[in-house]
Amino acid sequence: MQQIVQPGMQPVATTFFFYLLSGLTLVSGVLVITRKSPVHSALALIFGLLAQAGLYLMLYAPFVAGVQIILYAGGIMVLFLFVIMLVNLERSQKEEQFNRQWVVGFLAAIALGALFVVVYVKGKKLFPYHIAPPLENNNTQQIGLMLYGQYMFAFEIASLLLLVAIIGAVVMAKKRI
Amino acid sequence: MVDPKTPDPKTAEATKYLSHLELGEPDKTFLDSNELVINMGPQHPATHGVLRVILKLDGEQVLGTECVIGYLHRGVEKIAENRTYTMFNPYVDRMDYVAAVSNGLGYCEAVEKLLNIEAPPRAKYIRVILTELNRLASHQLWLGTHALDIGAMTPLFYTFRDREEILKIFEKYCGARLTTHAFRIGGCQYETYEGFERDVIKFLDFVPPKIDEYEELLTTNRIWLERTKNVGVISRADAIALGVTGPVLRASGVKWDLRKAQPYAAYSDFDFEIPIGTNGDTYDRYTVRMEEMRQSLRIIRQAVEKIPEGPIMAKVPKVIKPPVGEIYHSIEAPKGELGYFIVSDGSTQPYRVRVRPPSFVNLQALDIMVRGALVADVIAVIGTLDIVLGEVDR
Amino acid sequence: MAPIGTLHYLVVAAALFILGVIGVLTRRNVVIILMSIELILNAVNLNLVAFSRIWGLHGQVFAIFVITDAAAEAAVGLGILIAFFRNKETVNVDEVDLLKW
Amino acid sequence: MLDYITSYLSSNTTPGQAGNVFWAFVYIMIVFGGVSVAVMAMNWLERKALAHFQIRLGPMRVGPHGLLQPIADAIKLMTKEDIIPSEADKFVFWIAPLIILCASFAVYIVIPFGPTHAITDLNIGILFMLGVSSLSVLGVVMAGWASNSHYPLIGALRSSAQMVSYEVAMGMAVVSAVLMTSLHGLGPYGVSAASSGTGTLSMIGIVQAQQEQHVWFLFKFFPLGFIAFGIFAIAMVAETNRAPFDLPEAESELTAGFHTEYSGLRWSLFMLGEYAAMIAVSSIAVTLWLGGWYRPFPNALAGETWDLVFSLFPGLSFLGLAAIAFVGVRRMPKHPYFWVQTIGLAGFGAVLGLIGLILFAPPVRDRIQDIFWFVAKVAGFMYLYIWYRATFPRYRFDQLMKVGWKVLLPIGIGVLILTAILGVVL
Repeated sequence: MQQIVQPGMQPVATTFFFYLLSGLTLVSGVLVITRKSPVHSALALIFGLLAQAGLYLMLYAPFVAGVQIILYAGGIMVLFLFVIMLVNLERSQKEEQFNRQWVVGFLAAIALGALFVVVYVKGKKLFPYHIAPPLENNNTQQIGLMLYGQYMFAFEIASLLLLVAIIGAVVMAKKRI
Repeated sequence: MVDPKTPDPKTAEATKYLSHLELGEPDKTFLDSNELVINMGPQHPATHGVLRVILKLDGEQVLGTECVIGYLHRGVEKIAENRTYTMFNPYVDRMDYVAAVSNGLGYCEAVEKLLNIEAPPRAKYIRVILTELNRLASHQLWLGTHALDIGAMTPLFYTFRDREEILKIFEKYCGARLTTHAFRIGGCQYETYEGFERDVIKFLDFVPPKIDEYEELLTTNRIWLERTKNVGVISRADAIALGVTGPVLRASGVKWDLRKAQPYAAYSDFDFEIPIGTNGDTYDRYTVRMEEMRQSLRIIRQAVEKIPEGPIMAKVPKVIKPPVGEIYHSIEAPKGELGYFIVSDGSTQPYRVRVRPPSFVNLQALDIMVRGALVADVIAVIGTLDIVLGEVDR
Repeated sequence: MAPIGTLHYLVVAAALFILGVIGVLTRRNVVIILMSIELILNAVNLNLVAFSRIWGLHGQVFAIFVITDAAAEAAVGLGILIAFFRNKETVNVDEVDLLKW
Repeated sequence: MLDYITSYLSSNTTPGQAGNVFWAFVYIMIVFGGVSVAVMAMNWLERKALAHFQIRLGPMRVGPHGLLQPIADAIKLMTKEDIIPSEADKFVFWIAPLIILCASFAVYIVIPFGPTHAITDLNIGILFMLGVSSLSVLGVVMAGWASNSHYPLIGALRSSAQMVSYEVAMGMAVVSAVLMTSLHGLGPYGVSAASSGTGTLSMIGIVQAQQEQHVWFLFKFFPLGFIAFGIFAIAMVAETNRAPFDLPEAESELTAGFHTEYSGLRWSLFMLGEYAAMIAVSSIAVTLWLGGWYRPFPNALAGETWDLVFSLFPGLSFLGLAAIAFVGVRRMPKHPYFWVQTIGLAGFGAVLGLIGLILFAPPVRDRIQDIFWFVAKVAGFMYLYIWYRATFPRYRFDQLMKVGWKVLLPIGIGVLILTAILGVVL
């Protein structure tokens, strides 16, 4: 059996896909916050998350992309949909969708955006264009080594956090314990 | 009984009776799902006809059921009042159409009792053979559909294959397969055909391995056990109180079989066991029926071996005019006690016929059996009650 | 078109972040607010992963922690939502004014 | 352009890795066309096999032995009226079957039918597969919700809970297999052949690890690999909503579960997605535990002669099928009414035989045998699916959950821990 050499995956039509995926991400983001029906919002969010997984792939972060799909799209969003189905939302769909302070909120967010713009314009040279991409082939192994080496403690804390979240969710959602 | 809180005295009494089932407080919101009321049927693949069960669900859990019946009501009892005794005989076949022979037997014997005549012994033996064959056919159909409800497709085809042999014998005997109209008041119309005994014996040798085959697929299957053990439990006391009869009653541990208790036809001549269960759950009802199939085979074999020669029809007047009076006669149909209450006003037509159908009475037990169980159990329990809607609605 | 560099991703992330903030600040439906928070977290993730191209894999590891966090947040948040809905039969955030459940 | 196209032919990687869009596109077309044909074949085979389990004949009228039945069904479903309930959420109703379809087809991107016969080989292959196949839950949930009806809603709630729960057990089993790629312990059938210290998530890498370690992971650390495989084999049936775990579409309880309100083409998309998903998860099982595309005993029975013997299998199996078809031709009734059917069956047999003969040609023989062994192993699983359906009753929902969380998951975690310990100790 000949050993197969695995060169790093070659990106194809990077520019096109970047604009396509980021466009999808942003459009779905807009849909998330504007749709009346939470299910439509959730659907938009799912598409956004998948597009974002594509962006991660373009950033040579396949493991994060995989985790994004399996955890976010396959796990968290199912949870969301599950709750939406359980909670009868018909009434809330007939009500006013935006709260009274929506102008203020919108302006504040825009101001924050302006701040970002200023920061990016000022600090543009901090972000060089061409960086040698990290070797994609052992990305997963490296992340694994870091998770269980350098970030061991944080990893354990995260598992503890999840445990707390499980207990918290059960306590909150259960009728009678 | 969708809302147990209604202060209707009848309901209150029923609730008191069912209080040991610990019905939870109905909750308020959709989340706690007291609003989830599901119409199971009348068009539903698993309600064995046009039964409509209104289920009140908390998620998957059943809070209460209400059976809505009557979709197959044809006024059989009312028709009887406008027909002569002889003319009404075929109608009874249409009640429990999978056990038509038993229906006919019950009716004929009731009228015979009213007329105070008795069928000759050979007729009685033929009746026993055909009725027991029909019991077997009915149980086979029950097993197939019950297993199909629980998700096992294959037994259905096996049981239909074997039921076909029984129907062939019926067809050869009287020309009809399903609604046979096999018996007449006073005996049987047809003498057994040439080779009847041979066919029956052949069938008796053919079917026991097939029954083993069904059991092989189901009896020790883990999933089958989990689906049927402790599902739809009805206690001995509840079963008696609700008037449940047949295998459902016997599975709860009551040794009550009219063939032994009040022998009719020629049943006192035969040696057979009455299988009973202990827990009254779906699995016990399954085992009881499986054993009943074997016992039926035993009865048939004895009957075929001992069948006497002689006439098959008693002396019955041309125009049947029973004396004024009333009669209740019941037999052990495959599904339970099938009783006919006939009031005669001395004319050629019955004044009133009332049928006590086993399915109708057994169906009452559905609510008590499925409270607190899951949706899937409702299906299993409807299957295990072995109801035929033609008989429930009449 | 210019080759795609880190800055492009940062701009996308910033826009996503703003969208999330707008959602949180203006919507009344708790479910959608929770989804907007997911948007914000995702924007952060995108930033982290984009930075990891410059400064090594730490950003990606951090992104995984953020996803873990998002899962925990969604679980507890939706749990609270269910408890809240059970009491008040609404998912309107303006009506969350009782400090108990 | 021509260079671009031909340059790939000499390479020994997948088109995705070679970065060759043209060949990637060709492979995608081949794989998706092949899967669609496989789904149709599976449809026919399921009906025939199920029928013979149940002493019936199955489809017999459309074409000889019902061979054209799937096509007739497809035409029927496509021309059927497409009903959308008036109260349904139309957009979500419309998109739900597409989600399921996309989710189950996207998985095929990383399935390795051979060392180079995959669309691409992702570094995160198995993670990608699990993730994408878990997306079909979304489609189920949305279909149930959008129908705005009780039975679909209950079906959707059931299936979302079911699929999410079994994913956990499935993940545990998969992780223990992935762990084995890096652990080169001395299994009863294996010898230590360590080449690298780290494992891999890549599908091709996993298969190659089995070859390097001279053992299918099914038999590695016996019985650990076996148990992990068993967990996966159970969980994958639950994951694809097939009997005995077909509660979401339990016919006798919920009429048809989440797709009760669907009809026509949309409904057929659900079915297509379901069967594609069945093939996909079976492919995962084959890749992880049964040595992927490798023929049986690639190391124990190595050498020219054995290679030749095993490479004859594809052609022989097709010739066998052709022989069966010709036996069928001989047994056809000799009545004039049947001559169309007889000729059709003979033609079908002839085509099979021709394919078989082509498969004997040395260049084809060498290329095709990887795919053949892979497909043969997957076909075994497909048969198991039919067998389960014919044999088992259906689980109840709480029992299903109990099996998932209280039986499969603890065993899975136990197997994972033991695998890790054994791998380090040995």
